[in-house]
Formats: sequence, C-alpha cells, structure tokens
Amino acid sequence: MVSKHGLSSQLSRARLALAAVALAATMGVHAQDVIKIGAIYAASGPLSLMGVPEERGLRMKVDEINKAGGINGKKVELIVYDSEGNTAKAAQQARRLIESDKVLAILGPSSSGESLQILPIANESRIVLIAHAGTEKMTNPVTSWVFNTPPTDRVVAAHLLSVFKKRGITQLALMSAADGFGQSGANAVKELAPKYGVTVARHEEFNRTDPDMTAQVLKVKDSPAQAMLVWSSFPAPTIIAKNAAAVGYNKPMYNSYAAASKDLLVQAGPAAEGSFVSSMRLLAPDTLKAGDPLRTAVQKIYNDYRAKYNEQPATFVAHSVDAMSIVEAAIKKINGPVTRENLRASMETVTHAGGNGIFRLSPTSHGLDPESQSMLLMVARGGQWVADE
Amino acid sequence: MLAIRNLNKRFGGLHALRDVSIDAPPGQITAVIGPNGAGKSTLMNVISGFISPDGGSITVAGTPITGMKPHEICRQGLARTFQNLQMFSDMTVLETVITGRTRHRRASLVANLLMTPRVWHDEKDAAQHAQTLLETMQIGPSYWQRRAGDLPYGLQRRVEIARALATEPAYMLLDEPAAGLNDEESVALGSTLRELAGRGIGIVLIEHDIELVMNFSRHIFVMDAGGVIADGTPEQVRSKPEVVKAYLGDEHGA
Amino acid sequence: MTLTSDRKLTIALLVALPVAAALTDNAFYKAVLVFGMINAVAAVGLCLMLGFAGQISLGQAAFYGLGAYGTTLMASRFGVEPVLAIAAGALLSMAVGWSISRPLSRLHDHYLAMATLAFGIIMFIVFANARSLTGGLDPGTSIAKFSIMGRDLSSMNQLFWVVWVGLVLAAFVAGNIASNQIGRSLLAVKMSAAAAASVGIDVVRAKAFVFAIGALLTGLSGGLYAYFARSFNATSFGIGYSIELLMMVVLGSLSRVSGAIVGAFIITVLPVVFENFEDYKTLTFGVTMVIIMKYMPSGLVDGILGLPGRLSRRAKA
Amino acid sequence: MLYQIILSGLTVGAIYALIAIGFTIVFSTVRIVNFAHGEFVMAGGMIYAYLSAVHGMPVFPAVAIAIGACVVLALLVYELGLASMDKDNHIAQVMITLGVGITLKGLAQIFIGKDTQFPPAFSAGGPLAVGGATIPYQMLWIVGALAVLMLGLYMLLHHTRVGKGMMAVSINHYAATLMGISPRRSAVIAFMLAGLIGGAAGTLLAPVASAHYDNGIFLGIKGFAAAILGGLGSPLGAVVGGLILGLTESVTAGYISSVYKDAVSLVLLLAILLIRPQGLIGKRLPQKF
Repeated sequence: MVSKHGLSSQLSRARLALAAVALAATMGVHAQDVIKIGAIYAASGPLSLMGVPEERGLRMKVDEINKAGGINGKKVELIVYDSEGNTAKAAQQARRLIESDKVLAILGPSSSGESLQILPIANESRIVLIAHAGTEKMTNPVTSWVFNTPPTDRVVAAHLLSVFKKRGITQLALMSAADGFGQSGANAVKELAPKYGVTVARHEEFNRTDPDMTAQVLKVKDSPAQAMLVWSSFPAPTIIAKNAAAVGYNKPMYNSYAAASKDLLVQAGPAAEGSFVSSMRLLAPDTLKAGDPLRTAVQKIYNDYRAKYNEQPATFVAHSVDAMSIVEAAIKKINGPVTRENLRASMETVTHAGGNGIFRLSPTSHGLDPESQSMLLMVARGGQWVADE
Repeated sequence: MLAIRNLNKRFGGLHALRDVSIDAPPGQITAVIGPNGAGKSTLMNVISGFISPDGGSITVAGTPITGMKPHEICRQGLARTFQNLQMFSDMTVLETVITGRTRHRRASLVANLLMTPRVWHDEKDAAQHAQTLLETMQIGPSYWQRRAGDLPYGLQRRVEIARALATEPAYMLLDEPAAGLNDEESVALGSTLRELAGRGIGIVLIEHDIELVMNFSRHIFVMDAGGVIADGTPEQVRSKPEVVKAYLGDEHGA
Repeated sequence: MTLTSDRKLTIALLVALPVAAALTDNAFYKAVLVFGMINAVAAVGLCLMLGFAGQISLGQAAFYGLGAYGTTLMASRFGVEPVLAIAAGALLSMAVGWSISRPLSRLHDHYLAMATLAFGIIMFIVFANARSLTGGLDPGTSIAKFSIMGRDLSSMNQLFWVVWVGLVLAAFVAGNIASNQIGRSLLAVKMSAAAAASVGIDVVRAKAFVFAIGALLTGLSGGLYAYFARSFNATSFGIGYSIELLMMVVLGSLSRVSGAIVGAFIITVLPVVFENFEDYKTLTFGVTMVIIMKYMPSGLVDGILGLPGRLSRRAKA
Repeated sequence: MLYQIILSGLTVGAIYALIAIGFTIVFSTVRIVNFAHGEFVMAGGMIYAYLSAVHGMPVFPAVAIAIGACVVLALLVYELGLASMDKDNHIAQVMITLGVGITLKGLAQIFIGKDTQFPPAFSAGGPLAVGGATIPYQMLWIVGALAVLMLGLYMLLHHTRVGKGMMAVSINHYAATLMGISPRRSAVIAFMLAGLIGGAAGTLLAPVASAHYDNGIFLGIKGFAAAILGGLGSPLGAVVGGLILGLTESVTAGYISSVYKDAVSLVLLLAILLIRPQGLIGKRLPQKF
C-alpha cells in the first residue's frame, strides 16, 4: 500500500517533472523574445470559404510585421488551428491556445456558433479574443475580453434593406442556406425588414451543396416578391444564379457578402450578369473617395494580398488583417510588460481605420463603429463587379 | 400431450402442409420422417412459431399455442433445435447453455442493471445448472470455456440440445440432431434422448438417420408431399407398403 | 463472471483518469480528458447497441442532441436543478430511443444503418429548425453553469469529477449488463435471433431495451456536454458525430466496455495530436484508421492485448 | 411549374441513381456498403476540375483521365484495404472504407486544393426548352449517361462470362467458388466498375453542382439512401430509388417546404422500409433454420 502521504508526494514529484519539461520547452523558444498569437480558423469544412482567406490574411499581416522587425522589436509567432467549423473542436483549440501554447491573444474563429462557444472561455480564462463572427451577440453586451472585427449580419442586413427601401422593393423573397451562416443572415433580415417597410413574401431554404435549387427558384418566381436575396456561401449562389437564368427569373437578384468574390462571375458566367452583392469595401478598393480615411487601409490590404497570393482577396481577409492590426497597435501602446491583462486594457484605447471600417475601441465598444459605412452595393457588369452607389 | 391438429400451410402454389395431425405424448420419443421436401422442416417451424399456419391448431398440455410468437411458445414449455445450426457462435459453450436459462430468471431489470447480490447468486445457480446439462449431453469441462462456434459439428449439435434443455421444456423438437454424426455418436445420442424421455420430456425427432429412428422412437409419423401418409410403431411403419414405396423403399434401394 | 478480465481493464481505465488529471494543471489537457469522458459515455451506449446486440445506429448524434437540448430546456426554462435536468434529458432521449426501436426492429444490417442514419438526419433538421426550442444553427442555445444545490461546480476540475461520475455510472451499468443474463440475451439476439427466440428471449423487447439504454447513455452524455460547452448549436449533433461515435466503438473493441472508453479517447485525442500536421491531418487520420482496422480488425484493445479475436476475454473467465 | 419541378426532380434523381449504382454493385459482390464511394464521386469531379481549370485540358481527355484515375483508386482501395480482410467481419471492412474515404478526402485537399470549382459543362449552350420547362444540357448528359450505363450493365451481367460470374457470386459465394468463379476477381471487377461509375458521376455532376473536396459525404449519403430505397444489390432498384428520392425532394421543396425537403424524403424512405424492409425492388433473403 502506498500511504496517502507517499502518493501525494509522488504526485507532486511528477508535477515537478512536468513543470520542468514545460519550462524547458518555453525556454527553447525564447519566451521573452516573441509575441505568441493564436488563431482558430475553419480552414477546412463547410466554412472554409471564410476560414481560408482569413488565415491567409493573418499570415500576410504577420509576415509584414515581422519583416519590419516585429512589434517593439519582438517577432510575432503564429499558432493557427483548423476548427473545421466544428464548435466543439474550436472550443478545445481555444483552451489549447490558452493553456498549452500560452498565446497572448486569440484571433477568430470564423463562425458565430464557434465564437459564441469560446466567448465564456475567453472571459473566464482572461484572454483577449478577437472573433470574426457575424452575430452581434459577441459584443452586445460588451464583455471584458471579447472583441469582434466584421460588420455583423445585422449591419449587412440593414445595408441591403436600406437599398431595397430606396429602390421601392417592398416584397422580398429570401433564399438562405440551411446552415449557421444562412440562418444567421435570414434571422437578421427577417427581424429588421419591418423597420424598412419590407415584407419577406417568401423564405426558402436549401442545402449549400444541393445540386439543384430549381424548385425553390420557381417558388420565388411564382411569388409577389420584387427581388430575391440569396444568403449562402458557395457553391449555392452560383447554382441559384444558373437555375434562375434557366427558368427565366427576370427580377433583380441580390447576394450577401459571402458571394462577393470573383467566383460568382467566373462560375455562373452570363447568369450572374446584373446581380447585386452587398460587399465590404475590400472588393472595390477604388470606390473610396480620395479623402476617405479607409482608402489607404483598404487599398493596402487589396494590393498586398494580390501581390502575395496572386488572387483577389475575399472580403473576409479584412477580418483577420484588422484584428492583427488592432493587436499590433494595442501592444505598441502598452507601458510595461506585455501581458494578457495589459493587452486587454490597451485594446480599449485603440482607434484603427481598417479594411472593414473604423474601430473606436473603448470599454463600451468592442467592435466596428456603427457609423463606419462598411458595406457597399456592387453589381455585375460585363463580368466585373462595379460599385452601384 | 403435444397435440397438432389439421395443420395447413401454403407457400404460393406449394401446399407445404396439408391437414397434418400429430400427437406426441410426454416421456416418449416421437419421430417424424419423410423424404426431402415432405414438409418436415416447415412443420417444425410452424409448431415453434417461426411460421404461422394457414389453419389448424397446436396445443401443449391443453394450452393452445397457435399464433404465438416463438419466445412465447418456448415459455409454454416447448423447446427446439435447428437443422442448420443456430449457435451463439461467439459465446463460450457454458454461456450458450446458461443463455437457455433466460426464461427462468426472476431478478428484475433494475436488479440486473445494478447487479445486486441476488443476481450474482442467480448467475452462479444458472452456471451450475448449465454444467449439469452439459454433463448430461456428454460435453466435458474441457470444452466449457471454448468458443461455441469453434467446436466440431457433432458437439455443436449437442450444445444446441443442452441449450434447449436449459429452458426446462416439457417437449423438445429436434431437427435432424444426428446429421453429421458417425454411427457410434449417433447411437450415443439415441441413448441420451431415451434418458431424457425417461425424465418425462416429450421428444419430437425429425431425422434422416433411419437406424436412430427405428431403434429409439416409440411412434413414427411418415410424411410425404406435405401430408402424413402413415404412422405407427417402428415395426408397423416398416411394414406399410405405402411407406416403403414413398420413402423407405427409395432409401433402401439407393 | 465471464467478463471479469474486461471489468478489471475498465476499472483500471476509470482509476487512471483522475490520476492523469491530477498530474496536470493544464486546463486544456483536463478539457481533453473531460471531453474524452463525455464521448466515452456516449460510446458505451453505442457499444451496448452495436457490440452486444448487433444493432447498428448511425443516428446516435440525435440522442446526444436530445440529451443536450432536453437538459438545457429543463434547466433554462424550468429552473430545474442541473443534475435533475441531465437526468430528464437522458430520459427524454431514452423515451425516443425506445419508441423508434419497435418499428426499426424489423430492419437488419444495412437497412437498419440507413434507417438510423435517416432518423439522425431528420432529428438534425428538427434541431436546426425548431428555433424556439433549440436556437437552431445560429445562434444556438446556452445554459447556466453547472451547480449542485446552488453550489457552483463549473471549473474544469469540478466538471472533471462530475463527468467522471457520469462515466463510472455508465460503465457500471454497461459492465453489469455485459456480465449477466441481459448481456447474454443481447449477444444471443445478435448472433442468432431465431435461436434467441427459441430459448424464450423476446427479440423485439431485447432490441427495444438496447435502443432505450443506448439512447439513455448517449443522452446522458449529451446532457454532460451541454454543461461542458455551455453554449452550443445544432452543428454539434450532425451525422459527423454519429460517425465519430461509430469509429470510437469499432476502433476500441466492439465487444468490450473498456473498448468503447479507449476508442473514445483515441478519437478525441488523435485529432488534437494530428492538429500539428495542419493540411495533412485529414490524410493522417484516414490512414491511421485504415491501418488500425486492417491490422487489428477486432479493435485496438484486443489487438494490443494480443489476444486472438473478440472472444479472448472469455477464455480467462 | 409542376412540369418543371418534376423534370428538375428527375434529373437530380438521375444523379442520385448514378451514385447509387456504385453502392449496389459493390454490395452485390462483397456484401458491404462502401462508405468511400461518395469520395470516388468527389475525386472524379475534383480531378476533372483540376485538369480542365488548372491545366486547361479539353473536356473529354480531362474527363477520361479523371474516370481512369478513379478506376485505379478504386482498385487500390480494394487491393490495399479490403482484399486480405476476413470476409465475415463486415463492420471492420466498413470501417476501412470509411477510413479510406477520409484518406481520399485528405489527398484531394492536399493535391488539388480546397476551392469550390465549377469545371466546364460537356457541351456549350443550353438550356433545352421542353414544352414550357427547361433542362440544362449537362443534365441531358447525365440522363444519357445513366441510360447508357444501365444498358451496359445489363449486357455485362447477363451476356458476358465475367458478368455472369459476378451474378453467381452475388447469389451464393460458396457455390460460385465451387463453380470455379473467383469471388476475389469478381470483387476486383466490382470495385473497378464502382470507380468507373463513381468517377463518371463526379465528372458529370461537377459542372452543375461544383467539385469540392468535402462533398463526398453528402453525395455518398444521397446515393446510399437511393440504393437502400430501391433495394441494395439491384441496379434497377438504384435507379428507381434515385428517381423517387430526387422527385420527392423537388416536389417537397416546390409545394410543401424547402426547409424540410430532406426530412420529408427521408420520412418517406423510412415509411417504405417499414412496409418493405428489403427496399422497393430488393429481394428478401429466405430465412433458413
């Protein structure tokens, strides 16, 4: 029999050994010399459409920082995990970043579901989380440790609805994907529509990967709706555009920012011609007027991304670039040691003009300034997205 | 008495059983013989509830069991073995026979889930009982922990009989128990069956092994083309010309 | 009695878990342990269904979801004490499991696999759209911290013990089933339904029982998950989780309760380890699975113990 | 509107049918459900998209290479994964196909990429107007391919030695062995056929519904459902099952609720299974005691 005392002393010895190993490991990477940033992105799975560009944007920004000598002379070290869009996985990865990797702050994840699950973890573990979630619940109410960079789905929905109001569209058909992204958008649109005098005359759903949505398109065509709004990531917007063209749907088609990329134009070809998309500024860096404070920021992200990855950035790129830029600014403003607590305090003093808009962070604002005018309506003309405002 | 009255069963155009009536008294071996396709296996499956008859009745000691499900029929005291072995292959021999005791277990579901002392006690009893039955069927302790599916064919047949016995049946239906046995084993089986009958169990034996049937059964029913064409003691049956013609003649001639 | 060797292994595993937890202060490692145990509870449920009774279920995530939502509804809407809420969620799941078992009892093998898969997908669609009850896919639902009689027990250390008790209960019940007449009846139904019926086992009732108990345990796991995640949405209860559970049960060992626990930890931990392979993680995971199943077709536990096949456990009885 | 909805449903059903046939052919000879089959379909579409989009290869050579690659993949899956397994350990074999599926997904992710791609349709133009409704040209290719495939399978199974051997194996393994027919050879052929059909389905489908490394599971489930609905092991059943599934989904989406279209079609599937546990055209194996 091992006496109680003996067992506990054995345990503490084992603990000591573990601690020694852990210490050696941290020493190995010169803990003092780097700033460790963690990120959780859905680099694969159904949300990879967002996760992949977000991760690329973040890597681009960090490379840029490190090339310029780091932040206050310290290099940034990135640890990125692929959540596959799985909420349970994302939560585990957050704990791993906090406890094992001992990062300073966490960027991401991509979806609302994942972000909401990590929200309490971040607050309880006392680490800065800068999510890229569409739900306003991340920052409303504001919690001490959680920030968010994208325009929320309510902002996007409000933008589209104001366009409808302006154009006299009072009857709307909503087509949303049967996934978290689609549901979130559909909720926002349905909730805000009455405020703009818009009635959702039809609401149809589909699986993002269904091979054909003709039945839904026909129902929309058959309804009194004056326009169709599609809220889904690819490939569905392409398939719907083609199906709509095939059955002779001839009313305007609007898309959420998920379709705001070259893909729709390339994939759907002539079927996409004349359709609208609500986009963040990143898709059209030249639409900003010369004096606009966002102009430089947007153009820089756009050009850097093109140069590095040889393709147009998706709108999601700005989420991570903005987040990293804010972290960079906040660290620079810290007087004293770079700790999680100091970073948090410093974050609330940052003002940043980023790709998504203006951030005036404060204890009461942990996201985009609502007056940022982040969104822009674009229309497909001659195989190009051009501004329509 | 296991009393079968006017059983009828059709499969599409095939009249598999026509007006079959058989009496099997307790404590006796009653045999059913007949050429392939005579309807013996269908009869077995109808009696044991796996196939429902189109007409007729079956009673066990006066209780009608027609239309009952197989497990209900078992609980009325009628057990069976299978022509194509239906072993619990992955169980040990001992477990297989213990499983036969299932209907006699009295502990409640909750007691079983919590494994109360009473259940432990029951388990021991069941194991003891199973061991006795295995000994009755001449399956030695060296086999008890072997995987049932790995046993030689003849032994598997005996395990099946032991499993059926574990239900403590009043009547047993044995579907070709001697298939695959050599002469010596077959004779040993016959003695065992006689011993079981001696304990009061009514045995219905379907068998191709004519020696076994003739030597050990008290009464024989002969089936052909779905109907009973003759019955009587072994001597009586042996001498009936229609039997010789329909069945024995062929067999002996072959 | 015949499963003593596995009982020992199960007990060893259950004892090893707190020891492992005591060896680390890292909340992430603890969270992995807790999540592994939550998965193990669900896997033990499926192990009884598939391993013992031969009833394949590709819709297990539905029971997991019923447990999680049932618990959340009881706790959030009716202010029920957390432990009772978990019990209610598990019972809800059990009731559904029992009621689908009767119609499903006519189906076998691949047809049963498809039917349960269909059940799982249908339930997922319901979870995703019954928004007033579940919060759908977005934003989902959330539950207050775990507590007993008002005492907060929501730290990872405390949750560890809560979930551990759940796993011990599950393993205790499953281990008992495995070693008494219920387990033998289930095995009998799996190996020959005809012979089982011939010895007086009510096959339909046995299947109903195993669906109920499997759903109960998987539902219990769902309730524990609700308190572990605190905020979750319907994506946690899709086909992906049903398939993961199947992998846990088969990879560990179909015929052992300990196998389900080992399998659950493999499927929980492997992806964490493979995380470091980044783009290669899917490939590595797939190849690992093929290799395990090819060289240890009876599962890792039997494979590692070096005993021949699924019956090995009995040789020692 | 009804006419168009039925037409769309039938064409989608043809896609499900194409996938279902692959399940059914493997099941007939090996008696397992090949959970990697959806990944063959995925691979066909991905390889075709890769060759045509990235390397600018013309349609038909690209399609031919994609299908050929799927045949080779399927052969490898059988030879490396399943050939030496215990034939009676079905669950281990099914898990291997599941693992292989994940592996294929991993490979596609690494070698081809994570982007959603729409490779070119087999012929330009369209859609074709058919009395008030329209049907995209690519869908005609799909329906045509299904018809050709069914005819080819019929000829193969009923008029060639190889095919007759496969039929024999599907009816009785043991007896077939006694007759000198090798179950292993039949299995190899079945897998190659499944690769061929799956790969073809993938290339046909990609221009309509996109190619993406993550689509295999979705496609596999639809195909499996169609195969079960018709009755596993019967190619005709696969077609009937596929068409019913596609039609139900389309009609439900058009007239009942697009939210519950999958739920409704699966409830229908369950209802059919409860009435006919062996599927619509499947044969019930006789019970023997």
